[in-house]
Amino acid sequence: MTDEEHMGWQITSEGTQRPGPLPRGLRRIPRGVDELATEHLVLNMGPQHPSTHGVLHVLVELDGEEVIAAEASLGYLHRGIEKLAESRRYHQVPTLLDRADYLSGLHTETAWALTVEKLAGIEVPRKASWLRSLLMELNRYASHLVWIGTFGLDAGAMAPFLYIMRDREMILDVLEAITGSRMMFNYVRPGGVVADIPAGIDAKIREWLSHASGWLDENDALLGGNEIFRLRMNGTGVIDRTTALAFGMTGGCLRASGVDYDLRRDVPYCAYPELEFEVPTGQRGDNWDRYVVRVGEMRQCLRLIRQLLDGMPEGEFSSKRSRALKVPAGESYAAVESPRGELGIHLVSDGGLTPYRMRLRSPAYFNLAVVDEALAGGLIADAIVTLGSLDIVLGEIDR
Amino acid sequence: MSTALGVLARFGAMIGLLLVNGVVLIYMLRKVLGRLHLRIGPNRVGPWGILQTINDVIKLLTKEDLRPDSADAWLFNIAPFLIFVPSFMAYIPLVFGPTLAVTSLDTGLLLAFALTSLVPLGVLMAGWSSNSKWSLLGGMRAAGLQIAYEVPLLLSALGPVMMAGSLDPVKIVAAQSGVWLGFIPRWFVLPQLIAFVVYAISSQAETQQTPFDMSEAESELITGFANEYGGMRFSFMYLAEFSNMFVVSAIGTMLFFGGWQLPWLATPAWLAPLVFMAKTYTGIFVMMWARGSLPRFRVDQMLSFCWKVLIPVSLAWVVLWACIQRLWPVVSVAVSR
Amino acid sequence: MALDRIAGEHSVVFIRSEQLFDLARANSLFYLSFGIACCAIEGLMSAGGPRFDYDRFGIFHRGSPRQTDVMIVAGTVNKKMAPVLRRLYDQMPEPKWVIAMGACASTGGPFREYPNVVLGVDTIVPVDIWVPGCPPRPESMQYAFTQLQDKIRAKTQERLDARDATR
Amino acid sequence: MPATRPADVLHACGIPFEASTEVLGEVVRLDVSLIADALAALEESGFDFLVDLFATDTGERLEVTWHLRAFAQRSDLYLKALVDYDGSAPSVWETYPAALYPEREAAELLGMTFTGHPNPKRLLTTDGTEPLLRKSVLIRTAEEVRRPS
Repeated sequence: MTDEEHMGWQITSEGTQRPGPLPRGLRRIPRGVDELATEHLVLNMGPQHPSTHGVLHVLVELDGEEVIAAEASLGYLHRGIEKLAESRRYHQVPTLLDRADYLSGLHTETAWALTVEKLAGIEVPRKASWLRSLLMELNRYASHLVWIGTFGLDAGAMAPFLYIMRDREMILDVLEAITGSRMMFNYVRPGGVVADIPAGIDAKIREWLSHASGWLDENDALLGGNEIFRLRMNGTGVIDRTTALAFGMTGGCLRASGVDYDLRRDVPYCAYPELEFEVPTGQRGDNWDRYVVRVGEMRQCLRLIRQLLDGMPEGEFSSKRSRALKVPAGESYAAVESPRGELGIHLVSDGGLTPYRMRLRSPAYFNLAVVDEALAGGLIADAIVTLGSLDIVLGEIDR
Repeated sequence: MSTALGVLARFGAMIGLLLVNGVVLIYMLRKVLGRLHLRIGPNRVGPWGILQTINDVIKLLTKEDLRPDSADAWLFNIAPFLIFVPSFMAYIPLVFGPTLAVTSLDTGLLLAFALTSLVPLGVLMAGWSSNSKWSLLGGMRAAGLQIAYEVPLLLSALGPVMMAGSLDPVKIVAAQSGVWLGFIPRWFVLPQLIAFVVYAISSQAETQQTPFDMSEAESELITGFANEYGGMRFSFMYLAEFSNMFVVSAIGTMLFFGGWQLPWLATPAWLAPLVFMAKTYTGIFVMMWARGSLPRFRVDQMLSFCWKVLIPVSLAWVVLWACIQRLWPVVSVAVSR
Repeated sequence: MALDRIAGEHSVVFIRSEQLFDLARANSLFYLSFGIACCAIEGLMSAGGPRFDYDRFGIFHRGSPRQTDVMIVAGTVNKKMAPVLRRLYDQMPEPKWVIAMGACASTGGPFREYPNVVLGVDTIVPVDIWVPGCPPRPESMQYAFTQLQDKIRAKTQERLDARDATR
Repeated sequence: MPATRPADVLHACGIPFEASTEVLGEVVRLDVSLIADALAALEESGFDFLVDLFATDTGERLEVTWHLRAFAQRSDLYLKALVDYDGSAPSVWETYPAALYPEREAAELLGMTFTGHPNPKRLLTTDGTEPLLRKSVLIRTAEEVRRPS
């Protein structure tokens, strides 16, 4: 059997079948036993494995240490956010959405608010938009920090994981002072935000900013400056441009593959049209590029936070609206650039007090689909690192 | 009769040292890692948390003794001891002071290396008998890597051995007394710098510390070969890991840093063990430092680094040093004329 | 230990030795690093980090269930996860404890109405400590651990009471 | 303004459809049997990115939505088709591999099938779970979630 013929084989619940020529972006699909009839080791990675970032279950087929095929199995955290949203009022839905992407709740909240505002035609005060942007950037930084830490942990380095905690705790203090919670903010509502920023928080953020870029350089030196880390990252987990687009990847993963696309710049929302920032991109789409792109994004984050603090307008933080928000029948879609990519919410309303259908377009869900492609061909150690580099959050994948 | 008693007493002292060492080292690791990672480390149990490890040991010893149903019972039970015993026996040739050693052997160094090289066997056995895929991968990695890294470890020890002209640790340490040119301590680390670097790297790999902790790569294989072990058996494996660290660091001290001797000064007999321990613990601290800060190599990178870099370098160094040592008298005579 | 079989369950030797062991167990709680959802970020990651530092109390994480004493159920458990959770619990050696962290693990939390979600992990494994909050702050988890330590230490008094009751 | 309008592309292929511009954006409604051809044609014309795929229970039938994006023109397009309960829609994974996961998800959560899917297993739930996102499947009531005290 030639390799081309062979590539078509795969395992399905019904048995083995041959689907014909492979479509664009696919190199191989899961298969059973190779032509030499060597028995492969099928390994269940997770759930309960520290480095699979939650409860992701990946079936990998190993030949020695080499990954022959991989298949992700989801659903260990499927808790019906989309279904439950149908029984919640419009201002109650963010409670669920916070828990979907638990590392960057403010992005999901904002996406929800934008969607509802679009359909209901609610105007948002300028200050509310700026506050949303400020908090989203803080949250993005916190989320990327966790990513750097866990990525280091995946690569075997313990220090960055604990070093990032000092920034993160400071950011969480700021977010707690503004929103009242460390993680589940419930701060952004359709029409604006829940409360104004308290007095003195500006100074607190600036104090953190004075440390942040030095600490980021330190973390970057610890990981990116390390020869071993570079050896591990360069050329592993390559996701080329075609594959990335074919699998619907967005965010840092897509930009690392060389597609210059950022919703903040290309489909502007909130305060972003008025802000200056760059969009870092990579070329090869390997783990190193994803690392560089994310660190570059963090530097842009700091730049944005400075601009947002300096230019924060005066005025109302929320438009007047009734508690029982009614949204006219229809559909709308709005998306924000979350730390993981395009986080969109598709809302179907029938004019009632609760949404008729809410669909969360979760970026990590689409980014994860590529594992079947990206893991094959590498070693098991690469597989762990590649999975880590995708920055998945199971809460929003399983919903 | 008295010799038998003496041997027994020495063995007892050795076991005591081993246990105390293990306990202290685990405590030290947690404190050092804590401090490296901006934390405090254990501080609640006893003053400064020094009783923490004792608590851990008591707890582990009184845990339920679990064995997976599908495990190979005999091998599973014996593997922890096969890991533990060699690392314990490797204490025999260590020289703690001018007259302080369990026993003096002409080929003590050889014995120590031979014993530490038995450890991969136990690791492989543990990985295989657990009948778990993760353990098996960990065991296989350990077997492949530890055997590979033993070669540069041994080769790098040859330089000091040639300088001292003996495999007896007592003689190697004795050869490092005094000074060169009036002020440089006669420690072999200076002329043997390349050998020392090779020794440091391969001993880090031999003891399975980050960046070479392939066989128990936390993020890849959970705890690797020790995956299915809990309670007492796990504590033996854990203790063996730290005992190994102590042994390689102690051998490094003897080979390169003058053993129990203070630089420039004559060392009183009562101070010698303390000096030796201080040097060894400094070495262990450096190992822990690396463990706390470096990322991990990939398994193939680590193997190619060993076979393509470390072994050629150490081989070349052995040959070069042999030439230097052979030619030096001729050259020095020629120069003095 | 087989001491209770030799000396009897109410003997001083047994009770006092168990007291020592309980003291050791209370001070050396290794937890299974088993994060399911949001709570894992607070209860396992932040809490192990520099500001909260569980390690001070001798509380440390291990990856393999064979080497752990405490399982922190940090997140929503659904019907697909439940068998995994039970299996991990069964793999832990005795004595073992379970902390149900957060509203989801205790009752199903904000997701309890969804038919796929398990209504509290006590339907799957026996729970020793419940921690309220969504998610609980790391401080709450530290309090939970000190409560668990008290619970373990209180075993001796229970044994003494049981002995007095038989007299 | 897109270089090639989706309406022109579909006309050229002779596919009957209904186009409208809503709050959502450009929406094209067509028969489910034509979806595979329509998507193939649109992919050729520059809609190279599948943003999302999901289904909604309208109360009588299921409405499947394909959300496409043309990166070059920065324009979005929504394709909608109605499917009967337990009916089937063609799988578009050969045109858009991104559809592999969402198709499995829609199939299990709304009780339909995607014909030609290479791996038609359940994605999120265990075997035997009813299609949870259907309106006929109710969430637990307050009595059901109450814990015995």
